[in-house]
Amino acid sequence: MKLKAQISDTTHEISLTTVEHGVTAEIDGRNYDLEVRESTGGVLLIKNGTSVYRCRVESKRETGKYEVGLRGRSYPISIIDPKRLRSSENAAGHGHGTAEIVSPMPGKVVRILVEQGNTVEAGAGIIVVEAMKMQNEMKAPKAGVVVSINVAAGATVNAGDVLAVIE
Amino acid sequence: MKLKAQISDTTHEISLTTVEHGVTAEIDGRNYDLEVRESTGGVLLIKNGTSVYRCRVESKRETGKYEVGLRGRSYPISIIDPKRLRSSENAAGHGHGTAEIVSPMPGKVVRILVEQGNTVEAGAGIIVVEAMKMQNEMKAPKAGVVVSINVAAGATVNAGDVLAVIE
Amino acid sequence: MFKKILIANRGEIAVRIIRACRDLQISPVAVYSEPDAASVHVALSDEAVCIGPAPSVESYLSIPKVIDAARKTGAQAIHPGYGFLAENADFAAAVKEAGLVFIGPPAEAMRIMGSKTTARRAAVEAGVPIVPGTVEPISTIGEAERVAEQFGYPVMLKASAGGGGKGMRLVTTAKELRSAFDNAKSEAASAFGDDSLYLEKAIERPRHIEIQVFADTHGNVVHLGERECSIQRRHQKVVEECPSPINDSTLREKMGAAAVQLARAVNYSGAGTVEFLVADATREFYFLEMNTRLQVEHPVTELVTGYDLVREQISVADGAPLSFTQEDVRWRGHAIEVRVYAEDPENNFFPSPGTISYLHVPFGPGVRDDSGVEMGSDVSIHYDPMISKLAAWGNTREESIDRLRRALDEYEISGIKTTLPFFREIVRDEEFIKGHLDTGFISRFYARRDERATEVDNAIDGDIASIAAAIHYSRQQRASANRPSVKEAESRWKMSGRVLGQQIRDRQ
Amino acid sequence: MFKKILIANRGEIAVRIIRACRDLQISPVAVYSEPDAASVHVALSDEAVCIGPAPSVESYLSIPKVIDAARKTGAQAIHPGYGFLAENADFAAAVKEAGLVFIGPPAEAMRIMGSKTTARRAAVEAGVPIVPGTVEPISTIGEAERVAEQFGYPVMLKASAGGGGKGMRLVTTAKELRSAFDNAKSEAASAFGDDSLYLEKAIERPRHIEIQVFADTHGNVVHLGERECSIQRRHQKVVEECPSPINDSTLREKMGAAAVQLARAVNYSGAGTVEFLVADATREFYFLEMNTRLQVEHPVTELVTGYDLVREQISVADGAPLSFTQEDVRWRGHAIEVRVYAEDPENNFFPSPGTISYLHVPFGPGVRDDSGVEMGSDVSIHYDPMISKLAAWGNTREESIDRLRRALDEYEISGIKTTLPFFREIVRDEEFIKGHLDTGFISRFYARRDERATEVDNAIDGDIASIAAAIHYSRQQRASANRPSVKEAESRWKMSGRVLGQQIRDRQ
Repeated sequence: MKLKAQISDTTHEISLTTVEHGVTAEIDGRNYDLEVRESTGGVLLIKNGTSVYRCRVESKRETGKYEVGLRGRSYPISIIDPKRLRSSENAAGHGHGTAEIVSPMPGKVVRILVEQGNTVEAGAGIIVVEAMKMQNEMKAPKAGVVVSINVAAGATVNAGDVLAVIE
Repeated sequence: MKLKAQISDTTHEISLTTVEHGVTAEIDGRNYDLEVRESTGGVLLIKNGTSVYRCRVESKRETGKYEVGLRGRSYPISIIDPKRLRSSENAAGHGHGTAEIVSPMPGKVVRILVEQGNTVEAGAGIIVVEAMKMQNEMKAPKAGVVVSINVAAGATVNAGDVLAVIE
Repeated sequence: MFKKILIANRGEIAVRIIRACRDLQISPVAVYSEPDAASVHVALSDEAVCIGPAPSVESYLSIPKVIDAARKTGAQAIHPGYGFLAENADFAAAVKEAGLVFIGPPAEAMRIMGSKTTARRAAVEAGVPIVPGTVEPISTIGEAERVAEQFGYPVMLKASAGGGGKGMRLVTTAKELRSAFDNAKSEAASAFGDDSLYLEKAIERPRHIEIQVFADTHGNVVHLGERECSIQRRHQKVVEECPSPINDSTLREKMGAAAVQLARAVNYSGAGTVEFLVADATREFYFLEMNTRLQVEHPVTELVTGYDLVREQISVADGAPLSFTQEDVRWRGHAIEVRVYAEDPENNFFPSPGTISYLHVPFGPGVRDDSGVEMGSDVSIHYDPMISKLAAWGNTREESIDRLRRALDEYEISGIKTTLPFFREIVRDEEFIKGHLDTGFISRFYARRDERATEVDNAIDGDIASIAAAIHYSRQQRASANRPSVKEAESRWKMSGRVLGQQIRDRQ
Repeated sequence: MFKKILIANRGEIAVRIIRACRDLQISPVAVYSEPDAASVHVALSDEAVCIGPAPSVESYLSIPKVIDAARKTGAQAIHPGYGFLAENADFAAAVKEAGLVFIGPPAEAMRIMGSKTTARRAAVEAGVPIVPGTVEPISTIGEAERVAEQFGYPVMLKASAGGGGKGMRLVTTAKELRSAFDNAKSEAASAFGDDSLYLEKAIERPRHIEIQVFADTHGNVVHLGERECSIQRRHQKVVEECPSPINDSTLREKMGAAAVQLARAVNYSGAGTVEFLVADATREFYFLEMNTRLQVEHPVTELVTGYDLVREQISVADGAPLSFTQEDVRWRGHAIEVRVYAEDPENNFFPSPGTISYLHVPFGPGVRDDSGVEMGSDVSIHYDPMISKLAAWGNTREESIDRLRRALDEYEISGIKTTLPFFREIVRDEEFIKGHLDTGFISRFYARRDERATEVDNAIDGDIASIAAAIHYSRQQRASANRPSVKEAESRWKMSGRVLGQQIRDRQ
């Protein structure tokens, strides 16, 4: 199986073959012969020679998106399958100087600090969202003009909702 | 749903009705209106009025056999469904003065202490089985004659295997 | 001794109190809001009463509902934990009026310490030094601006009814004041139902050091030494230790004596904490506030002194004298606690509610985890995001850091983001290891972190992680390709681990 | 300090040593037999080497395979844990010969203490009192009968190479001797590859009390006080405490001095335990044996003295002097440990191997669990059935019992039978609570248990348990009736708990 793995902006080519004791894999020309065992809770116990890698693989909502925990570190990894057209490769990235303010968590809008059309500095407070008893001020990621505010004070928002757009 | 529950030799009649928040149940004429919630690992969180019962229900290999853990105690319970003919009710019990010596765990027979036809006292050692580095002497549950020995020294046995019969 | 105690709280502190009840063979009664019906604190109790819907004001903050639950179940005493009603003097009074015992100080002591202004007055009267600041609450931005100019920036805005960093803002320049004032006011109103603020001069490089006091109803007042809680984010403690890394027994005695003096002055009983700012250079200390309740960070004091503070709270509330005298108290070794929050440290510590899909809690020598969740628990958006407190004790500060590092590396929580990765970096930070702490630690820590070149990644670790994800992907593809055969559905069961093996067999 | 240590063991003690390595930032290397490939001690290591099939003699007991694994991975030292090769002097010598460090005493000290006969001789020479017994191994039943007659019954048969109750039998009457002799011999041969036995006079109402000693390579020898391990089943310790409930500091000093004397006499270094029988009435003590290794029950000493014995073993093996002197050692509070075995207490403690389908480990103040398993682990038929050691510390013995009782009540293990229910009764037993212990405790405990009228069952608890089983049954019936639709298969997923929710969604 030939796949691509995106890990912090770099893309790696992976070729994966299942063998009796686990898998053999080639990644960017580096070859691995790995023993693979499954444990509970999405944990893969992988051995590369004598080295032990306890990988906890968590599937994200989007197909092909994973978070892999290994030795206290967390790797966000996107698997791209060239055989499948609906690649997630082009999903990311904002166009042409537009910045969206996205709610990172579900919560309640308690205050809007700017009006549509205002010019704001980078770092200026735009909207205050309350979740888990804390008020979190969502700041402008860049200087610009507030082109839209999509929510009103008192509104309930979900993680991923675009609250405002700055251009 | 009408069922019977066997718990340490007594049989109780249970009538169970699923309602919105849980179940209502009648058991030997006692009525319960219970909130039931499921948690992980086969745990039922049951509320009877204000009382909380955290029941860990473990299914045994045989259909209808359960082990219920509640407040540090363990209840072995058999559910008998009168609608189903293959009741497990008659499975238990040894006939007419015969006692089987059953291996309670997988292991290896290391020594046979008697011969077929021997007369033995209650409590006499019959067979020694080794498991988990310990030798366990299987004793005669009653006085009688060893009518059969079903294993040989060195044999591997499973939990539930009948090793010998005393009559 | 009490036969039955109602715990007017949720989460890890409710579980902590339930454990103390079990130790004393007292039957614990839980209260819960609707979304908490299946939570751990309910499951571990003998009885539980639903006291309303999700919003705290309609459930955990409702005095009549909590007292009704106690009456209904026949509980003789109420332990408020911390947060919610724990520092509400009206609640303490209402509990007493209902003929029940409030496990905490007298309402009058709570009232004095509950307002920053009366608390500061009490401290001054008891001869305890305070930080220069306003004595009366500030009601307008104009007044705030005037007072701030008078003290000189930086200044600190604080909620009169506050605690835990809510309604608190450090203001370093005049132009930040208006926004800080509005936000603090609004946060205070929402958290405590009281939007009054006061303003203080901010101390340079202050260490936050607090003294645990304990008093009984027979006139005995004892201090259990200090905790250093200088590592704070948004004025919220995240790492606490006992003793302070400066470990100065003369300072401990001076601060301890001041704290005991203050507790005596307000006829205190039960567990309380007197918070001080200590100037790093001069070691002068200033009274900040007194928390009239158990503290989140109580485990580090328990680990070092050996006393069970919750057990002691219960026995003191029952009228027993303290089980120890000042002379009995000995500090052995060192303990550090970190607060594990459902927050994303890679995303400005935004809350991360959700379901805990995998949980692997560390064990072994010196490690203590006080958690309110288990695998499968929902971390709700409605309440405080603290899910656990992880503490490590060692014979020395070095050994306690070693053990905490090991425990953090073992700890795994999936399904939600947590502050564990943040703490893994803290325990490896040179300044932390040296014990160079003050309340500016976190911002300096982040500056150092940015300065460091991007860590040289271990190429093999990255490769293996990618391959692990690819293995998961290929299995998911295979599984979905063959759907909807039952066989596949079953093999997916098996994929999820051997744990379910037994259940699958039974159901077939 | 070492960079890499190989751990020649498995299960909970391997995990314990891995944790000490992590604390010291030493890379741990595991070895494992084929069935142990996915076990916890492998998963927590940096490297792991398969050293053969299930039988111990072909894997964990194979000296060349263990040393090869160390060479292959570049480990500089080997920690043997306890059991397996831990008391094998040939192994210690072979490790040294291979240019590696053996984390344990010198081979010569192990040789002397490894045979009960030379150990007793060493004790006599060092002026330590011994129990009357044979000095040479007994080879025939005739000889055994003769010696037993001479001492008078009861007598004790013991394996010369033994430990942990294997190959040990108490013989109270002459007619039991032959069967006991044969069984002990056979068990000794199978466990240690050496069937030689010796015979001792049995002491009446003896308490089993042992002294922890620690020596470095600079001539320092210190004792860390006693542990009482009188509660034994089949001569195997099941409950251990520190200090002994008799808590007699004069006796502690006398026994400690004797143990230190013996350790000095054999040029000991590292951790060791000198076991004594103490006559309950007279408080006279008799040397039993010296275990030249870490002891299963070391956590109780760690909890009460505050020293990390495994960390200390490693640093002493590295040539460092002991981190404490005799004067530094202080005993604070009380700790009790229970050994959680995969055995069925309702069925004569027969082994109960299997897969752990559910695991809920207790936490909270004073509780320490040293486990070698997690949810989903297989408890194998091939090895010792101990899966965990649960210990509780308290300021007093009473508090430590309170906490142990609470922890035992929280602990849940499904899929296999364990000794947890047995311990729940022990901690509630009046004689245990009073501390009236001797090695006959367990048989008296069972006698009391039989005497007690069958407990009055709580009718409601039984009803609720029955209803819970009925609910499960009805759901299983419904699920199987509707099979094989995919929808049902999915709903069965959901039935197994919300934990899997995330995975289901991803796979659809």
